[in-house]
Amino acid sequence: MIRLILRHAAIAPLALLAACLSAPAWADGPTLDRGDTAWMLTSTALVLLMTIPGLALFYGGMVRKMNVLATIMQSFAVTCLVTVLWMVIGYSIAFTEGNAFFGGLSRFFLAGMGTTAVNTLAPTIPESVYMCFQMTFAIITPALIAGSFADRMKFSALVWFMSLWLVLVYSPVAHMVWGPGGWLGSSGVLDYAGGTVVHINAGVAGLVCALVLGKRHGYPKVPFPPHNLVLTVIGASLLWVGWFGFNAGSAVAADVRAGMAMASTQIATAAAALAWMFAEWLVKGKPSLLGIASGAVAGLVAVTPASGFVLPSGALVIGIAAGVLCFFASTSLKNALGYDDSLDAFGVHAIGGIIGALLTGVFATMAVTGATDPVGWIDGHAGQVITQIKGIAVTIVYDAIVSLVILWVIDKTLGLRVSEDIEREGLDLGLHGEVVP
Amino acid sequence: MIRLILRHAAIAPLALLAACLSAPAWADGPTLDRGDTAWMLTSTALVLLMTIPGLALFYGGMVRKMNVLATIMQSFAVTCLVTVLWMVIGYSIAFTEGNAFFGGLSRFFLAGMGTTAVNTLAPTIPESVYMCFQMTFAIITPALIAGSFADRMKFSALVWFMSLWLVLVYSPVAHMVWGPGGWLGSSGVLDYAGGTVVHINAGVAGLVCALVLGKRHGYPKVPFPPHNLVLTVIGASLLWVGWFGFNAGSAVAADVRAGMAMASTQIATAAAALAWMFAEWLVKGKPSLLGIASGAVAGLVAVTPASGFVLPSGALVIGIAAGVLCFFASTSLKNALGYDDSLDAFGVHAIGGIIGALLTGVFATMAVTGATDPVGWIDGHAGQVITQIKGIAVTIVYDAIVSLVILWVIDKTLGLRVSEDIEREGLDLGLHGEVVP
Amino acid sequence: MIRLILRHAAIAPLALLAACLSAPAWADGPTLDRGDTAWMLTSTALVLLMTIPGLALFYGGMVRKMNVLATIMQSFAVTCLVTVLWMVIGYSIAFTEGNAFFGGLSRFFLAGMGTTAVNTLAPTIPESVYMCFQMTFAIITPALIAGSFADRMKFSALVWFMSLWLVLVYSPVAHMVWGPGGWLGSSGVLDYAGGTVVHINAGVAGLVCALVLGKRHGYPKVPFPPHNLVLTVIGASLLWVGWFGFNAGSAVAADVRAGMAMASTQIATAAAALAWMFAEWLVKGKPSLLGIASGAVAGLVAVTPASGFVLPSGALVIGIAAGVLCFFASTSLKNALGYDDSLDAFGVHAIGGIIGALLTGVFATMAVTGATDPVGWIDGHAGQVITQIKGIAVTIVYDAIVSLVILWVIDKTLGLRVSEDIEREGLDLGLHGEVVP
Amino acid sequence: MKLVMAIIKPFKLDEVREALTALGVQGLTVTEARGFGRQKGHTEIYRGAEYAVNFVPKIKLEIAVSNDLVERVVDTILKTAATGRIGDGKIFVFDMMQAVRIRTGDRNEEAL
Amino acid sequence: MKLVMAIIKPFKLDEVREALTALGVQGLTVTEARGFGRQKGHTEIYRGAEYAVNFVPKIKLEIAVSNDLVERVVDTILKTAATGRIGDGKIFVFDMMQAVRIRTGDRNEEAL
Amino acid sequence: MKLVMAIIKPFKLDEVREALTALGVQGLTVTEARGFGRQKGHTEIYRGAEYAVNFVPKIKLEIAVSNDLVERVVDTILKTAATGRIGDGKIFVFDMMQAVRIRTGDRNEEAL
Ligand SMILES: Nc1ncnc2c1ncn2[C@@H]1O[C@H](COP(=O)(O)OP(=O)(O)O)[C@@H](O)[C@H]1O
Ligand SMILES: Nc1ncnc2c1ncn2[C@@H]1O[C@H](COP(=O)(O)OP(=O)(O)O)[C@@H](O)[C@H]1O
Ligand SMILES: Nc1ncnc2c1ncn2[C@@H]1O[C@H](COP(=O)(O)OP(=O)(O)O)[C@@H](O)[C@H]1O
Repeated sequence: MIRLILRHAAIAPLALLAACLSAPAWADGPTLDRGDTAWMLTSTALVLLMTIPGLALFYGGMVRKMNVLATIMQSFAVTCLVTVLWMVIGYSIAFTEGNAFFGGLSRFFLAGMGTTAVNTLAPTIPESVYMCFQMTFAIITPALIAGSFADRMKFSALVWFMSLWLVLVYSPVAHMVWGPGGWLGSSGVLDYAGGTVVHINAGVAGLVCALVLGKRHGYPKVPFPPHNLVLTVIGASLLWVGWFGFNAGSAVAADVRAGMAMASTQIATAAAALAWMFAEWLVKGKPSLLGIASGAVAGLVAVTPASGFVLPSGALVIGIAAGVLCFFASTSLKNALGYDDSLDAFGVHAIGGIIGALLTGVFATMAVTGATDPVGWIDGHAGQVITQIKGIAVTIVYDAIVSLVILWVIDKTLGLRVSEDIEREGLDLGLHGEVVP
Repeated sequence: MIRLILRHAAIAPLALLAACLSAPAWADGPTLDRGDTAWMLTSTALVLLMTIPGLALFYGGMVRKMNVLATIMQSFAVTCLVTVLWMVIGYSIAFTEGNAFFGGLSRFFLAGMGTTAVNTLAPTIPESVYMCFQMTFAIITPALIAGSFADRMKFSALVWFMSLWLVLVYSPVAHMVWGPGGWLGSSGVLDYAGGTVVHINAGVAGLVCALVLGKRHGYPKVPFPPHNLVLTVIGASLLWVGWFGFNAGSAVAADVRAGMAMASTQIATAAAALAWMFAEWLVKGKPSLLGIASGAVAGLVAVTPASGFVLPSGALVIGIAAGVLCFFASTSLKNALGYDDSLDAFGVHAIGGIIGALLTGVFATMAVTGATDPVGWIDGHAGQVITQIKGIAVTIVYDAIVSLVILWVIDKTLGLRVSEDIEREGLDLGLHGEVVP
Repeated sequence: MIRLILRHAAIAPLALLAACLSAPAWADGPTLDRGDTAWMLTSTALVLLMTIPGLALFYGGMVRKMNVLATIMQSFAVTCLVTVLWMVIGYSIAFTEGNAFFGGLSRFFLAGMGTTAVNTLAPTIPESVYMCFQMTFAIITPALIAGSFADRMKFSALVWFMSLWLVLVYSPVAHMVWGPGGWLGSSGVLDYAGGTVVHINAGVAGLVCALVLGKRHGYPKVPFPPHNLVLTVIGASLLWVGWFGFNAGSAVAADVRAGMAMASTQIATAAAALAWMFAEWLVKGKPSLLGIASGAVAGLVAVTPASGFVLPSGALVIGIAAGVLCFFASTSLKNALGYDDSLDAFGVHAIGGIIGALLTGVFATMAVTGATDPVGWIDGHAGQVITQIKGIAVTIVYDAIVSLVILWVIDKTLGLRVSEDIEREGLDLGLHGEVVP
Repeated sequence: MKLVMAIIKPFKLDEVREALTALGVQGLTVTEARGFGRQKGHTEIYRGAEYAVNFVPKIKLEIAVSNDLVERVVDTILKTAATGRIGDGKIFVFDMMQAVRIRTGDRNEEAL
Repeated sequence: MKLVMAIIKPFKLDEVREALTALGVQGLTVTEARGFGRQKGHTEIYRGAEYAVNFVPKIKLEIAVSNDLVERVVDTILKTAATGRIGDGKIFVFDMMQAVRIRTGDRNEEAL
Repeated sequence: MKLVMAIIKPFKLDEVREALTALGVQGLTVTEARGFGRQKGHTEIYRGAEYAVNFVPKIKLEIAVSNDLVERVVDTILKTAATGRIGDGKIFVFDMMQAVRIRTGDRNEEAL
């Protein structure tokens, strides 16, 4: 979503002023706009579609058949858990006034979120819609982590880990970057739709999980081929389509900025998909469907922080960089370092997120934001790249430490991994008593 | 969709007034709002998505492989049949002026539904959009029934049953609850998006079908395990996402009420999914994917009548109640009574719908509707619960009797059930000449 | 999308005038409408959904299992290729000022498409949104062609063919019909959402491909049964849902015209699906799922050029005609003539498109367009049918010749077909090194 | 020892297995198969193209038994798998030279 | 009686079945199998990880025949299933002690 | 010649195949099977209905070998396929009368 700070500094006051002047006299109150509301209701549906069934299928197709239901269950259960936790406390921590690190408790159990409530971060839509929209971001982020420890985590451990992570990592980081008075946002870090908050955050937590849980039995000697790439491509496609809600929805309005974000998203995604595909074709001899789909996701990830800040040409460069670099991260780098990030939560989301966050510092421009001062390096403001590095570094360090602590506690109490028998016979049967015959 | 009566009594006059005052001078006519229209076009697409492919997959994944195409065919064919019948006569019966039970024939073959037509139930959008939106409700309702008689009904019998049921049951019930001058709506029954009209209606008809058609051969001795829960979860996920169009779309506007309906929907659904999952974990020892997905659908069903009337906290309670009670209805109750409601059309939709309709009477509140008089029990108006019971009872009785008559006539003429051979070899091949190898 | 010429001649000036008068003072500039923008952002997402995963699955389910990934890869790769080419040059050729056949280069690499850009063809939304919306049309059209040569084209040949075809055929034809000053549009050819530009264009190119590449080994003696009609129906359903963005989105506004287009689309689709189903039931003895789904697609195709021009009753007739005639084209006609149009790109898209384009000339009416002069034959203007024939003929001839040349060049250089071994062992493994086990 | 191979209709599997267990058979192995014989296949139609499927789904059972059990096993299958309609299947009996239980290395009758 | 087991390339199935029918064979049973032998498998690549698949899809035919037909059945398979390329498969012949038709209880030659 | 049929746990397939190759076995054929025996199946639960699955996934190997290799083949399988837990499977040995290589028409030992 939009960094309000910057928006304020530039186009927003005008918009607000205009909104006040035009003052359509709806019963909703003077500032709500039904076009914006229509788009944000739609965006919320689109972003939910990304997790269920999008991500569930993207991941589900990549595991072996005996684990497909358990993998899908992870996304589905996270969706439900986060919804309730977000209502209870997450939204309040992330998006209400508090200090530079945490919000307050004014929206505990959504208290006071009645028909007249509006969050100043989204002045033209009902707060209920903004809360739901943000909820879908809070849902997909922990769900992404699960790609790193596929095939081996206990379901009970997952329930605890995801719940704690949402409250202790996601919500505070969202507050720091996007929340009112958040530390990183105030420092000028640019993150349009979640390069740091969502992707680096999820990818780094994923790496920590992969390292703490250890490799799957037999990895890397035994191969773990995807059991059904049709599911994976359905998932990748729904991620792509839903991402319009993610990025263009982060304008929190049906305006020009949303349009630019949509165009950037589409272009970077296609460019990254082709870049990965051609890189693989060159290096491995064949262009693969898993490759082009993975490239598309890498592009979506990388353009996320940049989408409402860059021109289409900038998006093209970001896409190509993400496609090529994530290809190497998910193949050569992973093999060289030897960790078992099973479905490349780190290789795609953390690496793609870092590329995107850095290049946002390069390509963000007044031509899109409407700011009067230079924004990114391309405008002559090289310092923005440094600011971006700060945002990346803080997210990585905070996330890694807290994730490690949570995992450690669960490991010492419940235990993190399933038994070797369940790992061999399949999580579907072992954890959930179901199979796909 | 919204009960206009109540709306009139409360927030609507204001809105209408405001709409007139602000009078945007579009060529569309003075009262149309493009934000509302955008959201209702989108909602229509979302609700269609619920039936095809949503419900088709939700049901298709639960049957045995040899019946998957026939099951999907049911949803698809119902979509086509109802579309044409709705255009011919259904919409006119349900949503035009008539008496307390049936509408008139003024929109027979959609006569007069040109570019200037507006239905007073949806004053800010073109009537063509309202007709399409309502059509998607008319589509999913009969399609839901098919879950109860999976694996055994003749396709020709289904075509006749669904057509007659739409005209003789769905359209009149929709008129009674939502239509202009409809009996139940005027009596104060609250049904925001279709707890009675859609879910109780479909679920009860389903039970009647299950009883009249009888059990599948071998039931319950022979097990009928779902052949592919991946399909079922894709279906459940699309139902969930599409349900935003169903519930938030029932505001017929992109306004605060739509936002509150969306929030309630999301919260109740997640709560019900978790409630079913934990109940199953406790009782059966393992949390299952089919369980959490069934719980989500139960929650969606239960929050349907309540969505635009209750606060998030009310939605949370509704969700938990629906998850736990539908779990018992679809497992213990069904087994105890011994009917073969194959995919739990009754256990989830009728039971969930009843829970929702009752709790709407409890949790509906002025805080959401903007009414000046107390709405539900929580506002101090306990009588609303009685009114709700009346709505439930009338729907059940009317529906059960007419469904029974329709089934009886078809049974005596065409016959309802496929031959035992087709039942054993699979409906896909026997009825449609196709298989999934 | 709407033919602006006609729109200008009728309702548009009023709308523009009104828009100017009401002049909402958004910061976006005086003419942008957030309701329209919301709907067009949504429509863009819906139309993308049609290709990935919609068309990918529709086609993927119909081929044999060993080719499913390669078939899906075609849709996915075309999506990526066209996105980049559209950004580079396609949009500029199609939708900027130039001559009667080609646009100019003013939007080369989307130069100048900043935050204030508006295309006069879509005056109430940001140009970035219009460009993205049109991009999704440019994506699906070449992707449709691939149905005709399933199971046998080299991937490298496909990359070249699709890229050249987009630039040399699609973009100019789009300009001629829809572009500013385009020849066919100026001559009065009516094509609301792409009967000629998309469907006849894709279908005819498909036939040329099928003829040039030749039959699959063994065709028609060896049967090629679809490996998974579940995928095909998911695809057909997503095509249907997404088509609301295609047709109602072609109003480029959330207005009455969009509503009428949505209603026509829904009705024609259902009618065509039933018509195909009943025709098959009569002729072959069983109604099939592939049949009803194919009929739905035929109806969607046929109503495409007509959607914003006809009344619901006209749509009903168009649907029935398309269902019956495409059924015969894809079965009897294809068998009689002996070409191997594997997935009926010609039989459904070209034939359906031609039926739709002709009947648009018959049923287009002032009652929907708001024009003051008669529009179609039904209004008394029989000459419109002649004009429609001209549009069809020009598209067919231009498309066939240029497609033939492109294929000839690729055949002489790269070669078009895979080796017989790869054809037998499967394209998934042979071209992409992947399989669905 | 003998190996009894039976080709039966899929929906008879559970019944046959239960009857054999009652008889004292301790184990068996099952494979999905397709059969061609007197029983006709079916016709599928896809976009008007008719496609004759000559093979019918069958289940193949393989049961290693000691010599004295063979006849009773054959009779039991004969009784439980028969429906009297074409396509009920066949029973074939083969001589078996050796049997080994992998877990223990037990040989022959011990291994069954 | 003998049981002829043939392992062939999948795309040869229909041709072989037709040839055998022409010869008078009344029935046979087919199973999907995977073969390992001189014919190489293939390599799949997923996110850069190469994965050697050593097994090749094959079809296993089992045909119970009377003694006098055996040689002609073997020859027919040999002729129709051969492509001359590595991996064409094998034919194995076994002695069969008993055959029973489940539907009728017919024994031996009668049962085939 | 003999045909060795082994029923093993699926995850042991690669290990067994490698050991047999090391021994000089040139080919074998594999089929997916389901086994019933001392090893218990499992219970699945769908909407509260418990569903006992009595069959356990197994892999069936068929290896045609010359007489002198038989014992070593059996021993090798015995060693590599064993885990010591119930359900490790069985090895059955049959006499084989003829073997033919389809590609060349080679007979018997030549054909293996
Ligand atoms: N000669 C044979 N060899 C192997 N299997 C056979 C043979 N004949 C029949 N079968 C198997 O037995 C099944 C039933 O045979 P079929 O001729 O259809 O009916 P029936 O046994 O009732 O006469 C076939 O589908 C096939 O699997
Ligand atoms: N000794 C064997 N025992 C059982 N099956 C075998 C044996 N050798 C080969 N096969 C089967 O025959 C198939 C073809 O054998 P292969 O060695 O690849 O080619 P060819 O028979 O042409 O020399 C193998 O894939 C396998 O299924
Ligand atoms: N008599 C038999 N005939 C054929 N297959 C058998 C027989 N007994 C066991 N099997 C196969 O061997 C497998 C293992 O047998 P089981 O009794 O479970 O364990 P174990 O061999 O360790 O005692 C079974 O799943 C089945 O496939």
